[in-house]
Amino acid sequence: MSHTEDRRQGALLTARGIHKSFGANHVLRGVDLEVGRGDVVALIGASGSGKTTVLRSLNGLETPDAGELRFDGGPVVDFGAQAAGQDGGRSGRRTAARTAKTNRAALRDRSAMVFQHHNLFPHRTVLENVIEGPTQVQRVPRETAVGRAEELLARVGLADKRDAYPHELSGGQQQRVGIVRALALQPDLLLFDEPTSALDPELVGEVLTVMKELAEEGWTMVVVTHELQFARQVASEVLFLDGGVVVERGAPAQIFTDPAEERTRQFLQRVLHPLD
Amino acid sequence: MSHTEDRRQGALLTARGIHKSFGANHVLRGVDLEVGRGDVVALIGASGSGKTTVLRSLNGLETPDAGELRFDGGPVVDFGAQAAGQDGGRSGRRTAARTAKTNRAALRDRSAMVFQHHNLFPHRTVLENVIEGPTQVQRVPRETAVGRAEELLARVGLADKRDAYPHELSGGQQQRVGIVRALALQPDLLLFDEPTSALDPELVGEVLTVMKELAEEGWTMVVVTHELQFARQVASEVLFLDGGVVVERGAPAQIFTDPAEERTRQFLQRVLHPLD
Amino acid sequence: MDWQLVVDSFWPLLLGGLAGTIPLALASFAIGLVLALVVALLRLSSNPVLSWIGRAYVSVIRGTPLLVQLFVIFYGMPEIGIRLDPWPSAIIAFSLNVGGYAAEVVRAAILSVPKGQWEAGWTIGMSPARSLSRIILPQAARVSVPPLSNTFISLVKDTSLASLILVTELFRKAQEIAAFSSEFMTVYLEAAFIYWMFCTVLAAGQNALEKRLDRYVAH
Amino acid sequence: MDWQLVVDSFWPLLLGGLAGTIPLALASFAIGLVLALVVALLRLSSNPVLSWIGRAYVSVIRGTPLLVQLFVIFYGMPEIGIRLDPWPSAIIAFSLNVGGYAAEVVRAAILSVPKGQWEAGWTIGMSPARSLSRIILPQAARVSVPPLSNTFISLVKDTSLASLILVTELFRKAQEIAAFSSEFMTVYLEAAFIYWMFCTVLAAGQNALEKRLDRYVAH
Amino acid sequence: GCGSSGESSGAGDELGLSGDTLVVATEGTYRPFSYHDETGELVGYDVEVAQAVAENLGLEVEFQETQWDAIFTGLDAGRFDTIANQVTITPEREAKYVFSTPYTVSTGVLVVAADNDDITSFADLDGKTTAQSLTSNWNDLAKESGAKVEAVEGWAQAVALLEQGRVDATINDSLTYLDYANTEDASGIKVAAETDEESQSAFVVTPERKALATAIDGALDELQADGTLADLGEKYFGEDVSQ
Ligand SMILES: Nc1ncnc2c1ncn2[C@@H]1O[C@H](COP(=O)(O)OP(=O)(O)OP(=O)(O)O)[C@@H](O)[C@H]1O
Ligand SMILES: Nc1ncnc2c1ncn2[C@@H]1O[C@H](COP(=O)(O)OP(=O)(O)OP(=O)(O)O)[C@@H](O)[C@H]1O
Ligand SMILES: [Mg+2]
Ligand SMILES: [Mg+2]
Repeated sequence: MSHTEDRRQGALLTARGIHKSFGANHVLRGVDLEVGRGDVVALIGASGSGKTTVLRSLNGLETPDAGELRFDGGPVVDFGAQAAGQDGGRSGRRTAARTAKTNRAALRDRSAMVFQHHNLFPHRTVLENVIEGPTQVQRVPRETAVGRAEELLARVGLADKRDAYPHELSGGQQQRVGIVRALALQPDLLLFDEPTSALDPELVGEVLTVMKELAEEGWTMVVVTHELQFARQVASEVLFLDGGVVVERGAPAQIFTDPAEERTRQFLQRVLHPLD
Repeated sequence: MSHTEDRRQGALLTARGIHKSFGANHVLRGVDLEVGRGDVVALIGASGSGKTTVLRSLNGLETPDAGELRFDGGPVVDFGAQAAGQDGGRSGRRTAARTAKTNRAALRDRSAMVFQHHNLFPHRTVLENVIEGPTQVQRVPRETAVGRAEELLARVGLADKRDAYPHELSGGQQQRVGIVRALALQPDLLLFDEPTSALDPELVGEVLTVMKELAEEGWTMVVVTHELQFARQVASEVLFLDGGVVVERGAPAQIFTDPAEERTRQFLQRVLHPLD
Repeated sequence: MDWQLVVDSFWPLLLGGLAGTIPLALASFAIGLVLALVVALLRLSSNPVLSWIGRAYVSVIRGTPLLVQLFVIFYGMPEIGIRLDPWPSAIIAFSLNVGGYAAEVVRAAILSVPKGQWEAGWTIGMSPARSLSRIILPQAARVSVPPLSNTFISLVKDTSLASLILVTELFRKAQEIAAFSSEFMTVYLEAAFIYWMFCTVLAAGQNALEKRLDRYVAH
Repeated sequence: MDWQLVVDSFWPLLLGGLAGTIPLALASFAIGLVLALVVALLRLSSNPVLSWIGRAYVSVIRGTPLLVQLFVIFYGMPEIGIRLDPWPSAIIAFSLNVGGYAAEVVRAAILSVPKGQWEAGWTIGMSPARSLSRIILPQAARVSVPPLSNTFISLVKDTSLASLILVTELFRKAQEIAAFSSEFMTVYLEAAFIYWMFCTVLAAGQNALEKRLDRYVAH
Repeated sequence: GCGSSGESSGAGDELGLSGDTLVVATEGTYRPFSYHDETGELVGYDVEVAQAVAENLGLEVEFQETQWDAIFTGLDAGRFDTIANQVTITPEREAKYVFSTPYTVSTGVLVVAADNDDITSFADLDGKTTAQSLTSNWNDLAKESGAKVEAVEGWAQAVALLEQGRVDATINDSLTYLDYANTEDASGIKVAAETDEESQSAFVVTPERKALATAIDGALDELQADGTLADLGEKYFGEDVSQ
């Protein structure tokens, strides 16, 4: 791919002190994150530890209560400001709301997301799913969008499914279409939320293989996953999340063979050797 | 357990030439199966290969189109007879229908099933879920049933959850209650349909551990599973199903290290090494 | 607006509601629900004749005006020798009507309970009838509260037709007062307000019931 | 049964249905649906004032008798200087009514579309309005066909009340013929049969529509 | 309860009644003939005439109130013995039912809005719109005069339509108009013309109950003779309306 080279330099995304509560449930308690161009960051951790919430904070699906995000050397999106605004009476609240809205959209437009349950549009064909974003939002001419979509579908081995509806595909095929739909937006950052955990085991491979290829091509990716084998082989950095905090981070080789923290060790033990 | 000894002798269940179609979809194409007392039979195979359908045929949730089942040296339940009855005009059909009904109930009363999605009764507490079968169907006095239920719950570490509702439990806890509900029926045969595949990875262990203990106590079990590690450690026999036929059967050591069939080898490769 | 009239007619109207509308609606709804369950089971039956009977019943009840149904029960039945008093006639007619509408709700609610619940019932040894009563219906109840309360609210208003067969209820009272005073607009608005009060109380009851039934269901 | 009367009155009744009942129901339903969407969005709004307006509207429409709503539009509005002809009055009143009932259906249907669909729309850059129109509503449509067709069937029968505000439709025709011949039972039964025919055709249409919309949805 | 009350054999048996009760259907919403007063009691000219007739015959009277739509159906079904609700004698009805001698004789009035000077006779109705209740025979008169008829529930709605200028006229019983003019504010409407022809209202029974009609005839004769009918007319209309 032509843009491979210019992806490998500088921090694309920096997150600092991200906090998020749902009601009384303080889910994220100050998460820091740095993603360089071309990095593949794997987020692992137990259910409920906040992995999904971190990911969703990166593309504006959740608005953090505090913390800041910075994209590609651009302006700092400061969620603390918003929290301050909340004390600032009515007009303060309004400004804060407006800012939050702009911030969320700015975040979202740099990234694309692949969901655990694909979330394909069931009433549209595979092709229509893929070109929906480019044609409806990015105003790419339909011709161009279709051309690109077909190219991408061919790359993941689904050229012949362009006119199928999502429910006519297997789980693995659906997830691959989900990936293509994300790629078609030409984002700077790809976000994956357990893209294989709802799949039958023998279909996991076909999706992971596509993701591995993307990593090799230099796409920047943040991947929430339980596939520790994949994280080990593909990730440039692994973050272990527990109780809304990044407990440990490091190269996969270190985390998996010699975790510094007891909590990490226990988690890995439970997942890798459930019967012991 | 007191009944451990008398479980280890003779074939408890024999199935011969089981066929089953759903409409035009010929799902089972002559499945043979023998389960000895105290055996743990693991059924593995790709999605759609018919594993669940085999299991459901064993407890009457599906009525096979042809084949025979024999329980514990009892009378042969011949599903072929029923097919014959279908040609035999009205009264033939009626007799066949009656026979099928008796057969199904007979099968069901010897076994108990643990489902993939637990299927606990959401409007009843844990305890009520467990004693429902004994008190409502088997006419065990409530006192006795509660006593047994509490014993079983304690054994799987859920003594303190007896008055909780299912939605207040974690996935792993729900599955353990499902197992207790099955055990409370004191069946001859336990059937498991992928009891861990809907669980978060770090919760898989707690369920598999309970199942392993049951196997060690001598319960007779048929387990559909994708947990090859578990099958390897616990099963006395592994059956690989493909396209509605048992392609290969044997001891776990043999199947996993040296499969005789190419199809078995491919399947194991895909599941165990998805990224290669 | 003639406020004196509004004040004077409030009690007679409310009384018409409390002594006519509400008991009529409650009795018909209770009986109608039982009927609805029977019809829903007919419709769900694998026996084509039974299922056809269920479908035909629903089709006729829902496809024809309630007014005609009332007419047939009250004025038509005597021609085949069955003569009932106004109240029994009204309760029968409204129950049959509720039975037709609620049958669809009950049927949908039964179908909405996951198949796995039937299967769990089967595996622990239950007969279909026992599974239905102990496992399926309690869960179907939760799902059917909102649509059934719609049926009930419609019923409350539909009971105004009972005046055709000599039952005195809220709306009939309103007509009487309107005929006397010629202020039909005022009186009808007042009656509407009382209907609205009844419905609001019902809606509150519905919410409470939903909350109660939600207790043991995941969110 | 006076068969000559049945034969003689069939065409006038059917005509009353085709020229009155059906166009009135169709027009009111179309306008009412648009209104229902607006009200459903109000109710779903996070703005408490808007959501209160939506709730109040639904509460009033569903809590008060349709007859009074018709009277207010037709006999009441002139008192504040708005005098509409019978047909426009009827269409407005029935549309407002449908709007209240269908709003709940539309709201439930929108809520029934998995949240992930909104999120997928968001991640590919869509505004909420665009997500609604291109992603959510097409899926909500499938879910709302059965309850909406119930609303429509009720509407068809409710249009009989339009006769109260001088619109001639099927039921008014029946009343005229019955008043003239004094054979109320016969004529009303015949009218009921024609309503039932209309409803049966509608139900068939509903089935066809459901099949069409099922095309691209998993089973 | 409805219909069958007492077991004691009496005057009712010979008339084909079950027991000693005369069951009379009436609308209860047709002022001043049949309506509920401030106290909620059923009163009105027709109601009191029916009571007087029953008393004369030695019968209990029981009123059943229902809408016009149901009133003849109920008579056919044997739910009521007779109707006291200004049922006008028409040839169509005479073909099906048996009438007593009339107890109300009245004319019809053509009522228009107070500021309407275009309509001064029934002939002027040609091409105009009138509001009529379908229950009355004035309906036919309006049609014969060439008017387009809009059907309304009752007198009050007809007046509202007139005052709102939505119809040009309404034809109704002069007695109804008089009562309205006496009790309500009738400044918005006026009488434009009156019919020459009189209409007659009577009790109506099914043909099997011919004996009952004959008995009612006898009772009405006596009530006429002893001045009861005239008194009732005075009470409700300020004049005798029975002949
Ligand atoms: N929209 C929400 N409203 C309320 N609570 C929420 C919401 N989203 C998440 N939570 C809660 O936040 C906590 C973290 O959730 P999150 O989904 O981020 O965990 P996770 O690490 O992704 O877990 P899993 O592996 O199960 O996906 C959980 O306790 C969850 O219940
Ligand atoms: N009730 C049914 N009606 C129609 N087809 C069915 C039914 N149950 C199963 N099938 C079909 O039968 C085939 C085998 O299904 P089965 O559930 O037994 O497979 P499985 O091996 O358990 O797969 P999985 O691993 O996905 O659970 C599939 O093609 C499935 O679609
Ligand atoms: Mg998650
Ligand atoms: Mg299965």
